[in-house]
Amino acid sequence: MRNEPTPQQIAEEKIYETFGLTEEEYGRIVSLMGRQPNYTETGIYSVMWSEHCSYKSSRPVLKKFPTSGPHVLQGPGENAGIIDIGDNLAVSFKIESHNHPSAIEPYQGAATGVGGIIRDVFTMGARPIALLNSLRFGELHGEENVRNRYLFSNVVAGIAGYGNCIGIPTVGGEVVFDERYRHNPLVNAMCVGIMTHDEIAKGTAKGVGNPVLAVGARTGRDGIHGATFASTEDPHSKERSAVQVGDPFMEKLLLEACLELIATGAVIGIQDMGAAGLTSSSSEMAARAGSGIELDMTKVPCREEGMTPYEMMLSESQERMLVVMENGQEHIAEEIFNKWGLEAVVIGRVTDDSMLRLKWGEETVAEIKVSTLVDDAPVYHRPSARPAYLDTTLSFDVTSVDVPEQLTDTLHELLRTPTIASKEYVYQQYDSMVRTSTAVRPGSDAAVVTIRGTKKALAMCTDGNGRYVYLNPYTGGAHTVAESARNLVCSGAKPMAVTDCLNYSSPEKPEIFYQFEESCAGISDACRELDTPVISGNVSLYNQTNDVDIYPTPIIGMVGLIEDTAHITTQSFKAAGNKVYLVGP
Amino acid sequence: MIIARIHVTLKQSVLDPQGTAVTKSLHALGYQEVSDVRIGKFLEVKVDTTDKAQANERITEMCEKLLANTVIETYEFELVEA
Amino acid sequence: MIIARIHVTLKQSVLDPQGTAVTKSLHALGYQEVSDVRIGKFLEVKVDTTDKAQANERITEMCEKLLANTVIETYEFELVEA
Amino acid sequence: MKFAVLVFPGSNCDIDAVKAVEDVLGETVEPVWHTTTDLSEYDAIIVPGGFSYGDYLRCGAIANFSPVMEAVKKEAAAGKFVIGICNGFQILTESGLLPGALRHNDHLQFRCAISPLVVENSSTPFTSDYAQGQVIQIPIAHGEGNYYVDEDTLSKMKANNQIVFRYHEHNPNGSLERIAGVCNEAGNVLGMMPHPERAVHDLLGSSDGKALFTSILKAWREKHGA
Ligand SMILES: Nc1ncnc2c1ncn2[C@@H]1O[C@H](COP(=O)(O)OP(=O)(O)O)[C@@H](O)[C@H]1O
Repeated sequence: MRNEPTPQQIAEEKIYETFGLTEEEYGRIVSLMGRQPNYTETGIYSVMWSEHCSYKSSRPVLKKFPTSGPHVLQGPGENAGIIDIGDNLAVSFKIESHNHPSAIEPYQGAATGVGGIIRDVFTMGARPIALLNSLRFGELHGEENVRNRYLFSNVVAGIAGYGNCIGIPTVGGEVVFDERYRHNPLVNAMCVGIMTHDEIAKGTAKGVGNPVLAVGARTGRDGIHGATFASTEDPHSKERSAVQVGDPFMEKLLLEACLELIATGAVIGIQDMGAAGLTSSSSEMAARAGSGIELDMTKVPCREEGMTPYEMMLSESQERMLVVMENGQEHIAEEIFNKWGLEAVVIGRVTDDSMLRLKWGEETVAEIKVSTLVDDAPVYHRPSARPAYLDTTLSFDVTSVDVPEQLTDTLHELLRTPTIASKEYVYQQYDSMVRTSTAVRPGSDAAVVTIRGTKKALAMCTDGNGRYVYLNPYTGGAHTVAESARNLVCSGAKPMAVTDCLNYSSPEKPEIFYQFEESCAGISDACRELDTPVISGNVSLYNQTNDVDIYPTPIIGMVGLIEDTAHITTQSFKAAGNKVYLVGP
Repeated sequence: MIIARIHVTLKQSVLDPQGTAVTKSLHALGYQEVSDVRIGKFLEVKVDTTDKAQANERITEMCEKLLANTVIETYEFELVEA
Repeated sequence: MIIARIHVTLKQSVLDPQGTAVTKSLHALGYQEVSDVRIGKFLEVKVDTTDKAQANERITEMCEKLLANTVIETYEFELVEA
Repeated sequence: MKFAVLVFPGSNCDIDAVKAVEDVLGETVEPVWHTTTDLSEYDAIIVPGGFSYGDYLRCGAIANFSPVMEAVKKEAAAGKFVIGICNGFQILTESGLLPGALRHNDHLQFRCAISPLVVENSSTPFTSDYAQGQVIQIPIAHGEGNYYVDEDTLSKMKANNQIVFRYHEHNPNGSLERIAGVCNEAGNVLGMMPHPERAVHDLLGSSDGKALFTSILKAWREKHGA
């Protein structure tokens, strides 16, 4: 029935290479399985072992981040991290990249990036209360930069389109323009949510016999191989089924339905079907619980006809979630989802044999030990080499630069550059006020969002300085954290915790890996020093085209607590005659 | 004067959230016979020329560059003399 | 199965902000010959019937009620057998 | 006094409207799901902002066919106060309760900002706590707020004093004659693109929206001798 290559063909014709698996990785799969994987299984391994899902190059470096603290309720490893802010309240947040999809289809790429990060936060049981972003594009002015302008305006429109429609205020972010990002724009989106301690949900599949439900949108052939595609060099050269289109209206319904469902207490586990969709959600949920999952693929609600198990497992259709309910409580999900006009369909059960098993009616179409997908994914200790250019940049004497004669002109020139100029063009397109809790809107150092029923408020910001990190990876990394912390402090907040999005070129180049390692060391040390543990994050590698590497661009998203709204401070001068101080070392 | 009547529609495999919402709404209104709705754009571009071949070429260019997003949309047009 | 191909456009008397913006962009791109752009919607509605007369009536209703806002828009459609 | 705030799939300023009524007036306010068919127990109905049905097809078009809208029409005819804010305004024009239509902003972008408005008619139940001609600061947040109405209707509306708010000096969306809010002939149904419920606390940047809510309560009390 399915016109797919046989296991032998996959081995002999090295079809696995088109999935992004190396010969060595394929060999490892065969030995873990004790047989040759079939087409569906090869697809599943390829996405789970992709850089995007497995963090195979970055894991050893990420391990060094400080991730715990008395106020950390959930560190890295879940859909999003969680911190305690007192009064039985908890805050969940995470940042994520959508760089490659945005390079191809800027509006939808950015929109679905926002949609994905919102799901990561509400699957934790949190109500999303704010969005932020961090963007990088090539230069704006001039004939040769038409495409940069197109990318810029459409990314901004896409972020606005999704966030405004779903009704979560976009309260902050940053934009930098530099030639280095011409072919590889960066689109990182962050979401912050709030909940009470008892509302915290997790992505686990526990309890033999418990039903597994697919909820939300139907599965189509969108973005098949998106996860592996996100990790390969040239996004344009890869074959792809279709660009994913975001449906913020669907997500609004999904958000309300999921929060209502979680509040019933009948949910065992819940996870977003993000990159690598059903594959990563089912295997990660099973892995966290040490259980197995059996799915009947004929039950998966599909948008298109004739979809194969392979396509269903790899589809990246948006606005879907996987939910494990207590046995016998399925009807609760069905009722709530029906009320919101959505589907909740039982597609499988939790098992105790640690296998991810896919059935097509009676036929078993894939059978993989869950731990081999998650724990046995390869880890690469990439070679690292100090780039030669650092000799020049680090010994550069700043005082050797002549002071311009017409400082006023220089100042005007600086103020005119798009990176420094006002970003009102961007943020006036974002609804920054919906939910009527935004006390400090975009345009100040950090945004401030009040918490109804308390005197508390949260301050939040995103920061990155790729050029600085390029010039001095360690100090640049540390500086990024310090900048975020300063922004929060200036708004009246105590910095609490960090989420990071690590955007770099190919980790297979030793000089790039050096930048990666060193800047992460700088981030780690600064986070330790400032007592702001890393509670979540995301890595985006291979941001290069031909010989142009982006600047190493770690983005820090930081959240701080303001105990009393009376302490909120803003950037602007308040009145004539007020004294101005310069403070610092 | 030539008028180009241009239809821009989403590629078949691309999700059409608008079409889905309208289908549901038509069902709710009692139009059960509606099985699918796809929503696209219709553009009428007035061009100051009488040279059809040239208009054809220029309109194709405009579609490729601006009027359609060929990553997710397809377009077709006809030229009508006005 | 019948497919209704529906065009919904702004009335002539109503200024079309999208069309105006696209005209400007086309001029900026060097298409000086473009004198006017009007942008409307193109809907393809699949109807499960073979009765053309009935389809005609039902589609008209759908347009009047939902698919067009007759305060500012007009519509026209053709039925195609599929 | 009892307020209803309608909730359509995709509404997202419903909570904000509820909070505004609670905080400014302390009167009873309930969110009402779009499938409700009887609104007779409420004295005022707020059709809130947001993106009902994703604003797909046209803003407010699909919501207009929700069951609750029949009840809104009935209560409006009975003289109850109905106010549509942003998406709510779009829904009320789609339903025919208010004249005109809202097109894409002339610059085609979504626009969010605090926008100065002029109170053009302070004798409605929604504006009596403002001074005639007062300039107030109220947030806008919309992509399709460009008001249109044909000439004949416009002159009738003017004769009947139905233009309630105009944007002050700067026109943020291309709206005909800078119109930001209009009411029906009877004066008990108001639609406006700006969001008064977002301007009820100094922390939010303005509290000029409060008077709109207090006006409604005052009008209701006068009507009921309370
Ligand atoms: N740069 C990072 N710093 C800390 N934790 C990270 C980082 N990148 C990823 N993680 C953690 O690794 C886990 C897997 O992340 P990811 O694959 O991005 O999740 P998702 O399934 O939502 O795509 C997450 O819990 C995330 O918090």
